[in-house]
Amino acid sequence: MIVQLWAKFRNSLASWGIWLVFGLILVLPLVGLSEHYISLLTLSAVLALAVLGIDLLMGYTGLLSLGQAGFMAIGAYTSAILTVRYGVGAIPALIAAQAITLVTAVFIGKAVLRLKGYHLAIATLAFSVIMEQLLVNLRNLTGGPSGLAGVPSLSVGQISVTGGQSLFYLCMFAVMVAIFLLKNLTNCRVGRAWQAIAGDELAAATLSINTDNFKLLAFVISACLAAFSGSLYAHYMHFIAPEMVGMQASLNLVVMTALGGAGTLWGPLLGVVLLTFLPDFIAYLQNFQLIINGLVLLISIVFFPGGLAGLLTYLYNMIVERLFGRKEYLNGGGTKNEASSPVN
Amino acid sequence: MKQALLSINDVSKKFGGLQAVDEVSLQVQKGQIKALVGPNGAGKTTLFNLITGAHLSDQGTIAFSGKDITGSPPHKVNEYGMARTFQILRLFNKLTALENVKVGCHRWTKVGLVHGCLRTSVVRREEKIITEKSMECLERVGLADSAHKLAGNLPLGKRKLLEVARALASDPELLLLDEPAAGLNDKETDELLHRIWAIRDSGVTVLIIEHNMNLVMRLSDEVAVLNYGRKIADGKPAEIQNNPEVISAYLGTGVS
Amino acid sequence: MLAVEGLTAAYGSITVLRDASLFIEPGQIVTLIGANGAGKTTLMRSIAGLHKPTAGRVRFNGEDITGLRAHKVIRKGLCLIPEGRQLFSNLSVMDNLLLGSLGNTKKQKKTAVEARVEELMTVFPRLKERAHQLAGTLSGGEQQMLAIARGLMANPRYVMLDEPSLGLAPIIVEEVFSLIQKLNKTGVSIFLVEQNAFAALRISHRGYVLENGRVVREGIAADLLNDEEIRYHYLGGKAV
Amino acid sequence: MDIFWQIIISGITSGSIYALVGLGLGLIYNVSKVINLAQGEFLTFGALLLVSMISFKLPLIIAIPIVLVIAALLGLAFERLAIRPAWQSSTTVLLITTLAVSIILKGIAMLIWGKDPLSLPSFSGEVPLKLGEVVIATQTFWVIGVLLIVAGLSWFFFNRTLAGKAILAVAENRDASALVGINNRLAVQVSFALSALVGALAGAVVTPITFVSYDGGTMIGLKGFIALTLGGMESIWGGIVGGLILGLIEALGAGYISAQFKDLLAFILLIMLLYLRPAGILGGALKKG
Repeated sequence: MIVQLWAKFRNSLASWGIWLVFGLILVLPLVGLSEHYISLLTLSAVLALAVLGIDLLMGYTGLLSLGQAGFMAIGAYTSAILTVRYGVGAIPALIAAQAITLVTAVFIGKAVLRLKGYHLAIATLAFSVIMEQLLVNLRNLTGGPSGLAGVPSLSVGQISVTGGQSLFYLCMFAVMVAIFLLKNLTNCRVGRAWQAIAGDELAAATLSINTDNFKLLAFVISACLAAFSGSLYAHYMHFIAPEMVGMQASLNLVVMTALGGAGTLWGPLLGVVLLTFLPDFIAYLQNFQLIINGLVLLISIVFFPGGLAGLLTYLYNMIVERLFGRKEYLNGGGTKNEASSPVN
Repeated sequence: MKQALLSINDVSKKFGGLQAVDEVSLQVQKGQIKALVGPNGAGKTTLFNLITGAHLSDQGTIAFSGKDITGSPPHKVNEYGMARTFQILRLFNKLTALENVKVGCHRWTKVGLVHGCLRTSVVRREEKIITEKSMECLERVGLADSAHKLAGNLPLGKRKLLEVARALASDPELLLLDEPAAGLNDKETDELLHRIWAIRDSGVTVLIIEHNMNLVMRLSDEVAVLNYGRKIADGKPAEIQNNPEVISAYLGTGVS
Repeated sequence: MLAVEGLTAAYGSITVLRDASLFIEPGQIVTLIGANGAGKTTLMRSIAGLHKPTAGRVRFNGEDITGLRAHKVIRKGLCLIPEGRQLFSNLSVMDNLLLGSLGNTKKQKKTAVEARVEELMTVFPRLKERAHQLAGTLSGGEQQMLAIARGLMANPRYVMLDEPSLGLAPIIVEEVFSLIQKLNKTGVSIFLVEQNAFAALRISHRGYVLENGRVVREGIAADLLNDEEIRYHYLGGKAV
Repeated sequence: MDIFWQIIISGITSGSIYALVGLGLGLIYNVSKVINLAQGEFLTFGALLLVSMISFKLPLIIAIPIVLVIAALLGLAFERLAIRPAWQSSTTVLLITTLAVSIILKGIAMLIWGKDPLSLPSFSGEVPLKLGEVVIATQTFWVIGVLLIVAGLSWFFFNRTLAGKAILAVAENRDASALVGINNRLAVQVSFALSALVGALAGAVVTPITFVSYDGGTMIGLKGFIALTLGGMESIWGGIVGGLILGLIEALGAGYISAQFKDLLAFILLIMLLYLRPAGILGGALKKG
């Protein structure tokens, strides 16, 4: 009886837990969290959108893309250029950014998705570098290496989201909507098709899944999320420069995703928050920051291929086992890492 | 003579210097169980790959239900109504058994991006049907109680059956099984025999590659034998058993 | 003597070999037959050190070599010629042979290696003609010969062959089998896995039947050869 | 015409560096199927270590061997501490593992040498050589010379020694190489050590030409990756061929089109090539050896 109740509770916890955490974060400003931390949380939320896009590619569809910041750049710069240089409103600019991203992503996706593994990684990384170079060199449009300053605050009609709490709530809302939509999507036919492609592309194809189309779909959605993140980023910083959305940023986004644990929607969010807050918490160790970042990543990826999400799931299962004296796994029958294919 | 469900005409495939399939013609009639046998390396799996579009043939045509499907990509072949299993298993190991079978339902389900994102009632209805259908397919192969285990963690016998269930979920007219009994013990093999019969009785035509001749002889209506990429015999099981060419292909020519 | 005691091997959570025991006495040819997926290849890979068994022992000339890695097993004088040849197809025939000499018990002098190459070239005259061709350009039969020759470069006392007749034309298969017999006459013990069961049993002293990872039959080759049961398993029914 | 030759020489110079980085990457990739995103850091370490050695007033002839030994040890430690624990993992995990190592190495470099770019005097004087109107810095000969020597030694190693052939054997088929008695683990270690050594050597000779700072390796590492992809990942020589081609194209683009867009050109070229001929220039035509 208790076990059954527990099982029920656990299942609902698994599906509602993430909203519970969001709820807790949402009340933080009300109980007096400092501006500084609110700002960091807002930044995490902005980056989380791009990271969710990578997770969709890397965790669900099994495609390693190192070019995500290239799409962030399209979003950020379209928003910045239209609002700063042409006085377009933030929302129309954001929509224009999405449209441009959509078209670009379809073209780039069609070109690079024929590639696999390392080739796909280098091709997408090349896209990111090309974007960065274009931003540096098209000075008249982008302001060159010194970037574009004076990006206005986000405004909807007459209501301006000037920053602080309002921007925080807006970005949190955006992330929650993204999570909601992605959660639904990954739990239906479309998401299963992606996971099937990640598992075994040929097998997926022999089950009627048009793998080219589904890979392109994931790529485009991922790009649009990144561009959205980029637009918000420009408005959040009021400033945008090439290296903020360059190759290094692409790599950082992948690091956040992998560190958090690709293939779960909540894991990568942990990665974002950790890598956004870590530099702040260990500011006095500034000189060691790169080393610490690298070590954290190395240890988590080597020893917990599931990232932080994998580690937490493991600990959770262990505690459940201790408390209730029985094996109980969220997915039944062992951890995911044990799965391996037989050869004979 | 009635039209064959699957009709292969003079199909050939060469890999480098190796003629893997050499001008093979083969018919599968609707409603029968046909077996494809032959020693290792005889080209049976290659033939499967040619039929299902995993490889392109060098020459020859393949027709399914009277329609020329030569050169169709794998996802089209499944849409036309053929589903297959693999000799070296290709399950989605990180998904549960049930989820694996649900992927198999892709062929006849429709939900797209918008509905999927919003989880509308259309999605919920379809998911309900998918889940029911998938559970039914798992039951048909006797895997209902493993539904929530990860595919990668199931023992070999169950994994083989899971691939069959996944293929069945796409509601195929023709099911291609690549060595389903390899690695099974006698009891499991016997069980498999009955399950394949049941699948045939439900209206699905079966083309099966199998090494276990004992199983093949009991199971199939017709047997075709490949050796060195060529078809050397095709007919009723009893005829095949007494065909001298087949015996020598199997037992080997005497070397003393 | 090569003895396998209660060997169990698995891939991930899937056990493919269960408590298998068998032995090969010096100077014998022993054949292991069984259906695809019965675990024959896994058994050989486990003995040769390519796969770590989960339980059981492998003893070679009295020494426990269980779990020893492959490059050390070959140095004990126990050689596996793997399924599908596994040649270095981008290297020349000669280079393949020279690399084979790395498996010798002791480091060989250059002259000794060259002498061994010469010796094998006389056994396999076609390899001599093609010594400087890339191994990948050889025909199937020549590749099998090269695979065997490469294995023999290490002067092994025991040779395991996994499906040496796979994909070869019948006339070449006969050649391979007579070669195995010749090799055996020079004192090399042979452990053979073959699809071509009857041809293999005909040249063997003893045989084993593997089913679902278990050894289900063993005996004198001639007895197995005349066994209705075996025919039954390989051709189905008793009609033959 | 003089401009043309000037461009060709500068292309070959930077191409030589890309070639050395690409060779190291290709060696590791072929033996262990890992793309090492920390390859550029080997170069940084080679350069910065040499700067320190020279500041201790060590002569080049002693300083460079010391740098190379340290680099080789670094490669070994890398393999042992990061790659081997992750050995069974997926491509993605291995790639991110090397990314993590590159971050750590950058952190260490920053800690030791600070953030400022450092440089060295040319090995054989600052007076450039003049051939007609073409001006050639003496360090250029060092760079090209090192590439020639490394390429020559590699050719000898892989074509004339059994150890080299054993490494090619491991690259082609790990089961078979173990069965003939090759210690695969040792081969992987050797490939990391050699690769780090070649990278550090490239760093050492390039320092007098450019400034090197703690994070300068990333871009060069990437260029090496492009070089390898251009030339063909499956060939030991792919990196060298691709590196020289990349250097020449960059120089020609910078000279005749626009200096601003030289990096752009390289990456666009890469995407086009991947689209048209994913196996690279050498792919299929000329394989390992």
